[in-house]
Amino acid sequence: MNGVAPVYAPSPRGALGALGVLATVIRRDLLLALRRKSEVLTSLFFFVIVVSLFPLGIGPEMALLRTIAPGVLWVAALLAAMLSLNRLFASDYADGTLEQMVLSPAPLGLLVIGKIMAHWLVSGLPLVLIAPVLGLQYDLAPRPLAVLILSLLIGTPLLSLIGAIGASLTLGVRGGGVLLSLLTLPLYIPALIFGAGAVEADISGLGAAGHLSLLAGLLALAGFFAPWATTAGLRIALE
Amino acid sequence: MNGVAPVYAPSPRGALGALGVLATVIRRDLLLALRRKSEVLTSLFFFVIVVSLFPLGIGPEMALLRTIAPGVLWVAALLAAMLSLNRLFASDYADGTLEQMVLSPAPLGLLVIGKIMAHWLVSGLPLVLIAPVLGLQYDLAPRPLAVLILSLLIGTPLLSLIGAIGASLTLGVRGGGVLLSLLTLPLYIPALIFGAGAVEADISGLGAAGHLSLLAGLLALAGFFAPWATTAGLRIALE
Amino acid sequence: MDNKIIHWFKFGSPQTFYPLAGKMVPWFWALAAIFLVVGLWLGFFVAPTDAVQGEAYRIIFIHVPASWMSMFLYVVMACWAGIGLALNTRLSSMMASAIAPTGAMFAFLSLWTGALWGKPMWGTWWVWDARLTSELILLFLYLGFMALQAAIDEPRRADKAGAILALVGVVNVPVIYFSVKWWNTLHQGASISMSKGSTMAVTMLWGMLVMALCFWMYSIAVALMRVRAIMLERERHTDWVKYAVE
Amino acid sequence: MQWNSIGEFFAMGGYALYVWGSFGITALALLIEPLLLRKRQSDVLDSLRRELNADKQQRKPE
Amino acid sequence: MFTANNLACVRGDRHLFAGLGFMLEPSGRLHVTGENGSGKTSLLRILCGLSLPETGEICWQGESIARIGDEYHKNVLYLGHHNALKEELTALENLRITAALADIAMEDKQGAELLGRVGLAGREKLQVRFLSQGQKRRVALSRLLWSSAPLWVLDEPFVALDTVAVTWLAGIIGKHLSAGGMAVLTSHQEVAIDGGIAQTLRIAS
Amino acid sequence: MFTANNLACVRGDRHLFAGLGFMLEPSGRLHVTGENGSGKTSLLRILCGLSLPETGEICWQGESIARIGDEYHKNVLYLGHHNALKEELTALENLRITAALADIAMEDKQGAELLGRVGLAGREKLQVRFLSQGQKRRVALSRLLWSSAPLWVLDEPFVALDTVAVTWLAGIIGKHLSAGGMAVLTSHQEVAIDGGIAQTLRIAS
Ligand code: HEM
Ligand SMILES: Nc1ncnc2c1ncn2[C@@H]1O[C@H](COP(=O)(O)OP(=O)(O)OP(=O)(O)O)[C@@H](O)[C@H]1O
Ligand SMILES: Nc1ncnc2c1ncn2[C@@H]1O[C@H](COP(=O)(O)OP(=O)(O)OP(=O)(O)O)[C@@H](O)[C@H]1O
Ligand SMILES: [Mg+2]
Ligand SMILES: [Mg+2]
Repeated sequence: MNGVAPVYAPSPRGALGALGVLATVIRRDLLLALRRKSEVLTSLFFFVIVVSLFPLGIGPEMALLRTIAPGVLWVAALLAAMLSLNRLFASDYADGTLEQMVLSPAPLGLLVIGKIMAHWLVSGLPLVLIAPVLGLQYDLAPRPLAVLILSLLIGTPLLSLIGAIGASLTLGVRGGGVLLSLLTLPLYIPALIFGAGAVEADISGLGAAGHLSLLAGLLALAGFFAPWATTAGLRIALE
Repeated sequence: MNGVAPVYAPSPRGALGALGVLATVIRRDLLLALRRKSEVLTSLFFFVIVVSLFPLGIGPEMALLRTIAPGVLWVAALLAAMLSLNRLFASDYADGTLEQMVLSPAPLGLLVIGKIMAHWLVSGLPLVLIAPVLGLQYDLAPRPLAVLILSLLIGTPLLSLIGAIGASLTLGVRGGGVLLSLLTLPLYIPALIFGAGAVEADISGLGAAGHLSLLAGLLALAGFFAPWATTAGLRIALE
Repeated sequence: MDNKIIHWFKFGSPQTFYPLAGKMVPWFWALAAIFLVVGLWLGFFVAPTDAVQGEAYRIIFIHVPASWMSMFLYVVMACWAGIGLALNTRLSSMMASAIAPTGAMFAFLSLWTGALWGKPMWGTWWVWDARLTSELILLFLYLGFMALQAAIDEPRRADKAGAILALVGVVNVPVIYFSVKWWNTLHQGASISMSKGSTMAVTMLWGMLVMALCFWMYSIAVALMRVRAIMLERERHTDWVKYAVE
Repeated sequence: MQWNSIGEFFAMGGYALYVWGSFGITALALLIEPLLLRKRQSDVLDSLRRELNADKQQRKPE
Repeated sequence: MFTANNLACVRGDRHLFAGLGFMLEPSGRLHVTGENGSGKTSLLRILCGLSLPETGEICWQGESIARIGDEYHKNVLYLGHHNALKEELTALENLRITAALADIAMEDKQGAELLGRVGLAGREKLQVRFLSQGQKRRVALSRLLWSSAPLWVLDEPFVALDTVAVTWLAGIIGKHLSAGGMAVLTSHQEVAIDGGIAQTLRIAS
Repeated sequence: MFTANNLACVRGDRHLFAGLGFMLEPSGRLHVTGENGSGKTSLLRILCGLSLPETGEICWQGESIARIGDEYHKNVLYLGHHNALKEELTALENLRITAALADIAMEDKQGAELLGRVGLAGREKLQVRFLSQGQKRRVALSRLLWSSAPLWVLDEPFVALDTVAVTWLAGIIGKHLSAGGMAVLTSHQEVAIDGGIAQTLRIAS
């Protein structure tokens, strides 16, 4: 039997072309994020909050603030990325979309890359874009500020990639939230150290190139392995 | 008419009294938190993560760490409290328990106080208890550490009280998560300033008594007004 | 019931207030324009150059009035919202909603002009000083109020929820404000050399006051315009709106 | 009067960017707000008139 | 005596009903009927004081409920579409908490006996999320057994119950009415209730 | 053809049923009856492949569903006790998302027409939490209109619907059966469905 004629048929079921899959997945996730509006804003707003709260807690001394600025911005970006992770696959898992994705003719790895890219566009890129304003509030000079932005630009996709592995492994697991942080945190630490380190190296005149290229190396490595690991994690979660 | 004979009468009404009702609400919420396990841990774990990440981003300089310790611990406590807020009334709202609470003969304000106290016990008190360990990581001397703990002990209930207002106002509202932070954040700032300020004042030899008593004053004020505002917010949400 | 109260409620009802507000708006625009011209004239052509700050100090003629307005308007908004909550009068709640965006705009202008002033004077766009921070928080309070009202679809609930937030926020304003005492502050308090009684200080003061009056008139005009639009939107299904439209 | 020429007035003693940046944005904000409000008012009125006309036309044939 | 006068309800831009009124004496029951979305639940919530009517007044023993407030709530038992149960707690724990909120102390043994009466013997210690839909409803309905509130406001109480339970519930309501209680109910199912004086109120949409 | 053989189900320490089986041909419908908590919902979830039976096998077109797995899911439409709607989204948004998950693009206009058919005209843009209980159920039921799955598994579909809607739904199910579809249903209410060959399966407890 090949299906019963529906009472009302809006449009035929259409198979997705394997090539358009990436774009479709990204577009779909961006659309969903826009619909839920609050989700786009959550990461960004959280980032801004965390960064703005510190001067209030630590005091208004400019020299001190300038010293801790890279650390604060990086930790805030890391936390913002971590908090947005559990939404990466959860809703698709809950409502069965993920099963459909596994079934789709396109390779699952491609879909996963699409989802990770969308995640970065929604919760990573806005942080990079707002960072200059926050840097000014910490009175960072233009050069360290530029290095900071660059390090975030390389670092945030890295956070999304690494986080995706953790998100796939904790899918549907009880108390997943805590577990997720527990898993991703150790993996995030190199990014934090090299990212914040780049700015400090630049300020102290050592040059940021070394740190930044290490960060880029990590990104390349993660870009290669993370989608693969995530795919495996998803398959395990769905079993 | 003074009540109809119930089909089955376990015991007459009025056995518990106001305190009994308060205790019931608190015990109920604690029981629920224990059953959901991960919820208790989330706040605590988040707090520990945030505090532990900073030395990694900022560098291991002890003098610097000692200076920023109060600010970091307070900001982390504030974020942990903020993130746990949306669970304060949401599940009671979704399953109809909140309606029954409004209709129960016990005054709603009392029930709200019970829920806020339970929230503090679950997501505020653990932070205060773990704070000494984290303070030691930042090489705080015993005296400032004691002041820090004391400020957290006074401050975290304040955070729960203020947060409850925001939680009640955003109940069932679209995009409630971000909205909740937007609403509570400005109201949290005085707590942050006086709380972190107390430790700094102690370190700089000015004496923490002024800040702490201001914090206590805020707590008294909030203890008086917040349940009232929260009750009003809940009634509005249910209308 | 007391006749006066009934009379008051008559003007408190949207259908009588709508045309009344429509008549008042042009007058407030006219006043705002007059004060603007006088204020700018005082500010740019009468007030002399500052010995220390040079011409940059002229930002004061909008920075200070804008800062004042942002704080006054919050209190006014909270009052209207509180009246709306207590007496359940629709019009007062609508007034509160109408004031919020203008207040937020003035808070933003205060921050903006302050930042532009700070760069030449302090060498930085921003410092985490008590005054500046409290102004930023005020902006957040406005934004929170507006976001909460926008997020709730039923106007009645939006009014009440907004009122509670506004009232709670009012408690916060003086608290933030007094924190100046515990913070070493870069921003000057009432430090204009006005106390010396020089002619320059007097013209400066007048310029600021006249500009503040201009902003007041502007705020009233704009709030009335906005409340008219809100009335039409909210009461679109009532008969008086149909008459008003025709 | 402390300005000797228009150019001097606009130069603001070297602080042109800051002074005119402040006044400019303020002027812009105070101009845009009423314009937006006028548009909002006329939009509401338009939609209300349309509704009203639709109502009338519905009622007429009966 | 329970009266309502000239009630009107508006939701969004929709006028659900207006000029609605009734009078309920001891042993009286009011059936509220109407299509889906006609405003039955909205009316019941207004009658309980959970939301405010646009116009009109509700009086309990001649006094406006808006004025007596919490005093009125002691006389009302409301059962809505939701069961108001915590899924993570056991049936017994749920029962004890509900009782405690009504200021009634309930022993475990008494709770177990009550649960036995609603057909949940042996499942007292099971978390509510494991119970079937009908069993959850039964736990919620067990409140009817120990409540001494004279006015019962029940929104579709028969939903999810099997036929035996429906008959049992109708009997309980009948008993309450015979004892001088009152009830306001909605139901899309036809259920015969014995006892009390019936009135019907239809909300047309 | 849809068959089940020797199914058994255990929940906790409770054996709900054992040795249960049936065979359903095109146009056949199976009524599952039983008391509250007898295991109807548990059975339906097993039939959908949502949970595994203790023993026994379920076959779709002669192939075990455990083996063909997701291929089978394309042929099933399951409607449980829960409506599976997001309360904060509008009815239309909910509909479009559900359709998108089934890989069907639905225009706003088409969605609005569908909602009109289930009696929600004019409420398309309302958040689901504002809808009445019956209206929420109707939104959930609108899936029946565009689904091309041959097997419908419906757990108490008539709950919360008013009498008009119950008749309408019975008609829709009848139409589906006449078109060669199959249905497995539970219901505590007696509802007459025209069309298809009826079987009844009683789970005794
Ligand atoms: C973003 C930066 C700034 C913000 C948010 C800000 C905010 C405020 C506020 C809220 C007031 C009103 C306070 C009151 O009336 O008591 C004020 C007044 C004032 N501000 Fe600023 N300000 C900023 C930057 C500056 C700068 C850079 C200067 C000058 C160097 C300045 C000079 C003044 C003066 C002279 C007053 C009048 C004080 C008085 O008479 O009480 N402000 N500002
Ligand atoms: N904000 C709103 N805007 C427009 N209509 C609304 C709004 N909120 C609620 N409604 C409508 O008000 C009605 C509320 O109905 P209510 O829940 O009282 O119905 P009911 O009679 O209990 O129906 P059911 O039999 O389905 O339980 C619904 O028709 C709903 O669509
Ligand atoms: N962990 C467990 N331990 C013991 N019993 C359990 C457990 N989990 C579920 N049960 C029982 O299994 C049964 C599941 O019933 P199910 O939900 O299938 O009933 P149903 O026939 O759909 O009932 P209803 O008509 O009320 O919807 C219930 O009786 C429940 O009490
Ligand atoms: Mg209803
Ligand atoms: Mg069932």
